[in-house]
Amino acid sequence: MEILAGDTAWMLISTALVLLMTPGLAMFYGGMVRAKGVLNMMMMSFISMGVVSVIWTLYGYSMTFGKDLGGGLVGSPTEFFGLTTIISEDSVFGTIPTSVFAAFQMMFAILTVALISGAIADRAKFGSWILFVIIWVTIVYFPVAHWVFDFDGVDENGNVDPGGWIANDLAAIDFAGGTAVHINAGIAALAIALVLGKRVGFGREPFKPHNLTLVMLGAALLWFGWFGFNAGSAIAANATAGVVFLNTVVATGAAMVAWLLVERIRNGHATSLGAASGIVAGLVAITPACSAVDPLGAMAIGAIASAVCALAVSLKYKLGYDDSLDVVGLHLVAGLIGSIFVGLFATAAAPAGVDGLFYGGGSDQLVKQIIASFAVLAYSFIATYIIAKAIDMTIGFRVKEDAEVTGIDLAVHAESSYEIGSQGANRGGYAS
Amino acid sequence: MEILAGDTAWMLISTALVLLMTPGLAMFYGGMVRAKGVLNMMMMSFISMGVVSVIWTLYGYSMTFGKDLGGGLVGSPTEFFGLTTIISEDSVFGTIPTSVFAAFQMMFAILTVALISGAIADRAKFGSWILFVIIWVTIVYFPVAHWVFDFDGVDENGNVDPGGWIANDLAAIDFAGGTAVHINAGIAALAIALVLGKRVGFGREPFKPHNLTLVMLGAALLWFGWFGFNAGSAIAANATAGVVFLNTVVATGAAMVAWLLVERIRNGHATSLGAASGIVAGLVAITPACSAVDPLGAMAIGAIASAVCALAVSLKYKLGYDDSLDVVGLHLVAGLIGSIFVGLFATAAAPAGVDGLFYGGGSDQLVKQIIASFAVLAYSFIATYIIAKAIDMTIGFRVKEDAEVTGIDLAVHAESSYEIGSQGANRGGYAS
Amino acid sequence: MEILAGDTAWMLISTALVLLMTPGLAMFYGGMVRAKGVLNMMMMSFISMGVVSVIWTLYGYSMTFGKDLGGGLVGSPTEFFGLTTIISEDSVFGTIPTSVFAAFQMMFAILTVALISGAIADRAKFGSWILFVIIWVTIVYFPVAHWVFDFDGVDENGNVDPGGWIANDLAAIDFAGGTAVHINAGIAALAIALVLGKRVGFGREPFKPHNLTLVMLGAALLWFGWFGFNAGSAIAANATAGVVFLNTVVATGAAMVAWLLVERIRNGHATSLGAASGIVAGLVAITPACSAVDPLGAMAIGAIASAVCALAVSLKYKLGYDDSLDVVGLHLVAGLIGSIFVGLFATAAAPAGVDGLFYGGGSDQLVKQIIASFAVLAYSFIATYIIAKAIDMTIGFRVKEDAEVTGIDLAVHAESSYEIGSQGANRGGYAS
Amino acid sequence: MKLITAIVKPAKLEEVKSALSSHGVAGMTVSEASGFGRQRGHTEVYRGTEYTVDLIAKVRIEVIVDDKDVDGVVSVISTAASTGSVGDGKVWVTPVESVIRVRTGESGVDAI
Amino acid sequence: MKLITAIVKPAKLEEVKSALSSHGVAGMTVSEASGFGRQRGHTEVYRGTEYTVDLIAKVRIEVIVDDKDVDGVVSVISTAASTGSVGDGKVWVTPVESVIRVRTGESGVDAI
Amino acid sequence: MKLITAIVKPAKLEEVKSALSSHGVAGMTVSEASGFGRQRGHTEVYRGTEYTVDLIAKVRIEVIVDDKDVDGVVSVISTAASTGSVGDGKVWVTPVESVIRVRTGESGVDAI
Ligand SMILES: Nc1ncnc2c1ncn2[C@@H]1O[C@H](COP(=O)(O)OP(=O)(O)O)[C@@H](O)[C@H]1O
Ligand SMILES: Nc1ncnc2c1ncn2[C@@H]1O[C@H](COP(=O)(O)OP(=O)(O)O)[C@@H](O)[C@H]1O
Ligand SMILES: Nc1ncnc2c1ncn2[C@@H]1O[C@H](COP(=O)(O)OP(=O)(O)O)[C@@H](O)[C@H]1O
Repeated sequence: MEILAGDTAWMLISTALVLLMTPGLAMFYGGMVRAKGVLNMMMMSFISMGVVSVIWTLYGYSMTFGKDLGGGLVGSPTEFFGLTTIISEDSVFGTIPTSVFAAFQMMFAILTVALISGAIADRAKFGSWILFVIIWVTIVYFPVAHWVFDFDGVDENGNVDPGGWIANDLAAIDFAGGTAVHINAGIAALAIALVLGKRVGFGREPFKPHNLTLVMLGAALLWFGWFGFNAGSAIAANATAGVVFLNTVVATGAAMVAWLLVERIRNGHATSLGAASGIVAGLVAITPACSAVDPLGAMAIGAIASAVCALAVSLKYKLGYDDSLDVVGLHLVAGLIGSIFVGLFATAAAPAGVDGLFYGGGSDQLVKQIIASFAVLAYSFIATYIIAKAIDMTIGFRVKEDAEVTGIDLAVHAESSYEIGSQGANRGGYAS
Repeated sequence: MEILAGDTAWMLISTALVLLMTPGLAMFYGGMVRAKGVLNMMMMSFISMGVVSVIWTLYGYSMTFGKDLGGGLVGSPTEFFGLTTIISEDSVFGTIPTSVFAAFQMMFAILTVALISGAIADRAKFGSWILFVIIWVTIVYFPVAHWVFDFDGVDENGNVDPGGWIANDLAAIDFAGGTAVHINAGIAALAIALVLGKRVGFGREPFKPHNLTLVMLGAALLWFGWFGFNAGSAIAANATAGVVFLNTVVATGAAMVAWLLVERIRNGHATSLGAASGIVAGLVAITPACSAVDPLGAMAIGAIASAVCALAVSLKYKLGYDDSLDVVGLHLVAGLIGSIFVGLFATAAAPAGVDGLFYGGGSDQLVKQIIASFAVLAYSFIATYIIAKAIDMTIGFRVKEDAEVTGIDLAVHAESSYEIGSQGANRGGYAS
Repeated sequence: MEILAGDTAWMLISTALVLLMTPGLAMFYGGMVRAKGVLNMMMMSFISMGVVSVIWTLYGYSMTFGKDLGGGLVGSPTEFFGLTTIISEDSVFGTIPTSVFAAFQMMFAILTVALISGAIADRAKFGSWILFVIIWVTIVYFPVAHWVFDFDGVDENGNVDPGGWIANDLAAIDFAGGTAVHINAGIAALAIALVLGKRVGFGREPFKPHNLTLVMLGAALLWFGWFGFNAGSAIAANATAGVVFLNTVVATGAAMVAWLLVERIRNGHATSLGAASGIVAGLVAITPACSAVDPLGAMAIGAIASAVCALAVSLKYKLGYDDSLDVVGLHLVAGLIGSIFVGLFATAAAPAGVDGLFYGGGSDQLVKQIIASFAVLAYSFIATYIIAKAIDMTIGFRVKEDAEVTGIDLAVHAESSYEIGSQGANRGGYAS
Repeated sequence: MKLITAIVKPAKLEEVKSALSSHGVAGMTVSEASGFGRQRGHTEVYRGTEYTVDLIAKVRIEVIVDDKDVDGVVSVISTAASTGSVGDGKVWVTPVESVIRVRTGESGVDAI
Repeated sequence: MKLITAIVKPAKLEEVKSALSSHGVAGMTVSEASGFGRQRGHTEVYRGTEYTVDLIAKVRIEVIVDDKDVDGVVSVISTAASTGSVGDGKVWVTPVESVIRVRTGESGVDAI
Repeated sequence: MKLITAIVKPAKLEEVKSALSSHGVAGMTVSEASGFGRQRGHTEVYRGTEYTVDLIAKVRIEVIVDDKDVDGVVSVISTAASTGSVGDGKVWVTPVESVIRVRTGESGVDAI
């Protein structure tokens, strides 16, 4: 096929939009922790842009989209090593340059591992986190992304170039990553939180967000970037992208309203953190479903997922794990709901062209969605737990307690976030 | 017509850009209030994304772009109910999927009502504001947008599908919403400010902006997003979009300079709040005119409007209404100037192809512009006043005085915005 | 040629992205100064959007892309005066409307001069800075941009329309502005820092960043916008843009990692300011090279340049000039490395189609790169020094010492940035 | 001389400041504080979890006065700061042995 | 009456507050401070340059008590604030001549 | 023992701190304050409206010293803090009845 400038334009900007999601996430997360840990929180996301972009270029794209090594489980890590072979003008993916496709998909890998960091606020060694990022994307993300995102293709000789098992053999629908991104990161967050244990003072001290304007800015950038994530997953500027875009807005709007309603009823107050959280819940839930439902279905999925998340975020106190910023309560819960509800709310009128249970399509698709969701969940939980535990038992994953109490920013990064008081910089620094 | 990927790509990203304007506005406004009210200020914008996206999907798009119910006054609210009929691949608007057009126009509705909130900082009940949003977009925005943005079309049978009276019968030029958005929101802001009355301490206490970096960030995001607003209103990536884009930059740059000059002369200091305000004034003023003038005309409109706004913002102290963040002084004043100046500065060399008074085109267009502006102004003022008054007299629109004094964030949202001090989170919170 | 909607869409959004870089820079710089100077720091960038957009429209575009006045040195300042002649539908540049090209290139002028301001934090008179901006873009930027960016064209009569000497006669490769933007701004920063002298307390007081979340937000917006800067310089949504985009990500990721490694080894801590700085170093270094290398080459350039910058930023303390925010250490150093390394790492497999020294292409291109780099460096240093000195000796460039000590925001802009303390706005303001 | 320290509601700072000015008090020092006492704190809600914040924002005002002015100034402050509702604050007086004005080196009553 | 001023580590504020409440102390005033003393400061790094920050965040707690309660309250505070490591802080006692509750005008011990 | 409280210009904090260190003072407590006095405030401008801000940022320094050191320390502070221009601040001395070091429980001069 030939390169189409219109599709390429959309995919270029979509890629930039998805890149922006990671700093957006850094702010969303960073605003929620205490001032003494905001820089570390942001750095856990930022470093993912650094490390994963390099790995992806070296072998990550290959493992995800390279020739399948068998069973739809993982691609060949060497096929596109260094991405030097995809930069020629003839290297085309669909109607866009392969270089653009490779960059677009890179952003998904960057974001997914960054999502996990919300579970371990204020207490992870930075070096251990970097090691975790490297191992996790290699062992967990690239294979799972291969399962879900690598559709069978045709090679130069006209033979089938087989892709991942979920996309092709199972044929579950996951348009933009409900399973590969959100269930994956959400359950990994649970595993890593279990390994690291609770923050000092968890359940006793308040840990209130130190900067809610930063949280809202982060949520806004996430929403903005998510259009690239979802509508960009059409890999073209076409009618599918249009419907996906519309569904993404509507689901998110409904989700924000739903979360605020739950809060108003339960606590008497609709909060700004609730609005930001509802936005993210809605975005997560519509991600797998956005090509398969109509705007009313999108509204329903967004609203239901968000309301459930609003209730689920308190579970950690009861169950006693410190998923600090509710990655489980948001990404796992909304990811599961979104992925599974495709089997209920899908309508053949939407681009994906499949009817779900509620639209007379029977439970076929529903079953596929459930299998895909739990396959990813199980693999990711086990593999993540092992990785995190191995790191913890060797180089250690957690900072010393007094570093945690003083503040991880100072202890790990030798920085303090704000110096805003009236005598500001005079609070005692010297150039040594 | 067929879908053109290039045009669709531009409209997809334009839609995302316009969505981003609402959080941008939230920050622009939020930074200007005191720290104890920033979350509420931002929430009044954010909630518009939640509520209006749902309403627009249900019946708003229909009321705006549905079959005219007669006289070019309003469209049928049921025609596109739920937007389920526009998601098929054949549903095309111009050269883009109808879903994209519907999403693009949705963002205008979201933003317009959010603009109004600047007039009532620190004192509105959140539930009443939500009710206001719902009623206002329904009774004021959708009809007015229909007047201005719904051009006559042709239906499946080749018959004329009549649109709104300002666009078609009057043929006033309002490229991207000087009347429907800015005059409309600006005068509504006056009406609602009159109903709610002044903040406790108005004219006596200083009410200085609590975070000017947030204001500047907001202004930057507004400018960035406004390219989608204005150049996206070409509904294509063509020469018109290009000229509109160029005019939008130039007018805004000139406006920033003009505002700062006024300040330098009057107060001896060019301020950052002035720069941010000048940016917004310029963007507002060029909005209706951006397709009708050349870059020198754009410069003139931007500079004049901004200088007038810089003088107009002080009026509220003399006239005694508390338009807290100068929605009247910015959006109404610059909206009027921009809309009316089309009649002066329009040049046939520009895409709209009309000559204004200064370019030898006589006063025809000028008269049309004035009629359109004042029609919107009058309708919006009266309707808004009635809506706001009705809410105030029934469920009440204003929080209790002590809630206002303590701070609306705490009273209404049970949150506080920042916890940045050196002992930060220790200032006395407990998990209960 | 005809206008292609796909290319136009990409260039419209690229232009918006590059506009956003200037506020991004304002935040990156603003967060690094003390709280009492953040507004002035941001205003030095913002005012560039105001002043340069006007000048560019009047005569800047003409001087840059107008008919060459001889020797490839500068274009005719009057040819496109006011940009009124390029708004017709037939005015096409390549495959996009000329209006879009003019707007895109305007953003480069705005950004370049804003970059310089980092060298003179906390101490420049605002009026003098504005004067500097006007003179500098006219005498330095427009000519240099003409040298580098104005490729020979063909006029209406089929005759050659000669452009700048570096682009055409020398044929050095500078895809997106390593010489014209970064070396230019970097060396100008040194010149202006020498003229203004050191801040009160330089080398003795700590001057620590007052808000690192703002710095990180700025870095993120810069990265996001830089995709428009680099990939937009393809002036089309094609394979070149794709490769450029991919190289831009990879170089930046590697650069972030490299900077953090240097810090970890030297200081024992990887910092968030280091991550933000590494991002910028990588972006600068890849800018000239992004079309000429493959992803592995991009990685190498990014990493090397960033590591060198991480070491270079301390030089100012040894050499004794106060380049406050390290414009020299980042933009000059990384700009030189990126520009010159094209001669080493270029590969004919990349879009530019040239082999560098390491790829068997000999030292030809290397020599060209060095000539181009030092030509720009020499001209810019001398011209900038003269301009800054002339301003300093006439109207004065520096604020009074007590204004600097109290804080330039208050002295020059009569504003204070934050009012966040628990009794916030009560710290003593009155409406007078 | 005496040091009068007053803990008052932030919203009353302006009034106290004006009242002191009118009363002829030439200077004062103000700082941020937060207080705990009979006044109940407030509840904040983050993701459904409620936090009780029991330290309430207050302002500390310090004024050095000559012995003979103590009673007058204390009553000016407490009048201006009063809203009649719980949490209005305290005023207390402590002895000061000497005062110096840094600029001039003056000491005693001249330094106030 | 006496004014007890305690400079303690921020992380100990909650404990001190609870301990005082249990001890029956009705009110206190808290403010931010930073301290310099035997405790070594920390080093921050910005673009490779190291800064020594020697003022360490502390909290100041002020409690007015009746003369007879001084010793009890001082010991409650110092027990609750202690971690045994350097920088735990100081508690000092100064005389107070009079106290007034703004809301009621009560004075003396009744005002506490 | 005595408590020396100094209100000085923020820009002078470093100098005062060094001077005290050189003088052998082992510790001090610093906090943010703002002051009102002979020094004129400044004007800020927001959207054309001018605000007079009359509380100017200051730093409060507190040092507990043994009786015999009072005069020395006061003069070290006032020398280091002086710029000779209005607003340089005040230093005052108040009596302290007892001091305790939290970490060790030491009291009196040993606790300083
Ligand atoms: N014993 C005390 N010591 C020091 N400060 C106190 C004491 N009691 C109260 N305060 C301060 O006075 C403020 C008001 O006290 P509170 O008991 O809430 O109300 P009221 O004085 O009206 O009875 C408190 O917030 C606190 O700052
Ligand atoms: N002489 C002093 N005057 C006032 N405050 C002091 C004095 N010495 C110490 N402090 C305060 O007490 C805190 C703890 O003192 P430091 O000497 O660091 O530890 P420790 O009391 O455990 O020996 C300091 O941070 C400071 O706030
Ligand atoms: N009577 C007072 N009580 C308490 N603090 C005072 C008093 N007078 C002045 N101050 C403090 O001293 C600072 C400097 O005083 P000011 O009168 O402005 O200058 P100067 O001491 O040089 O005459 C003030 O900002 C204030 O913080």
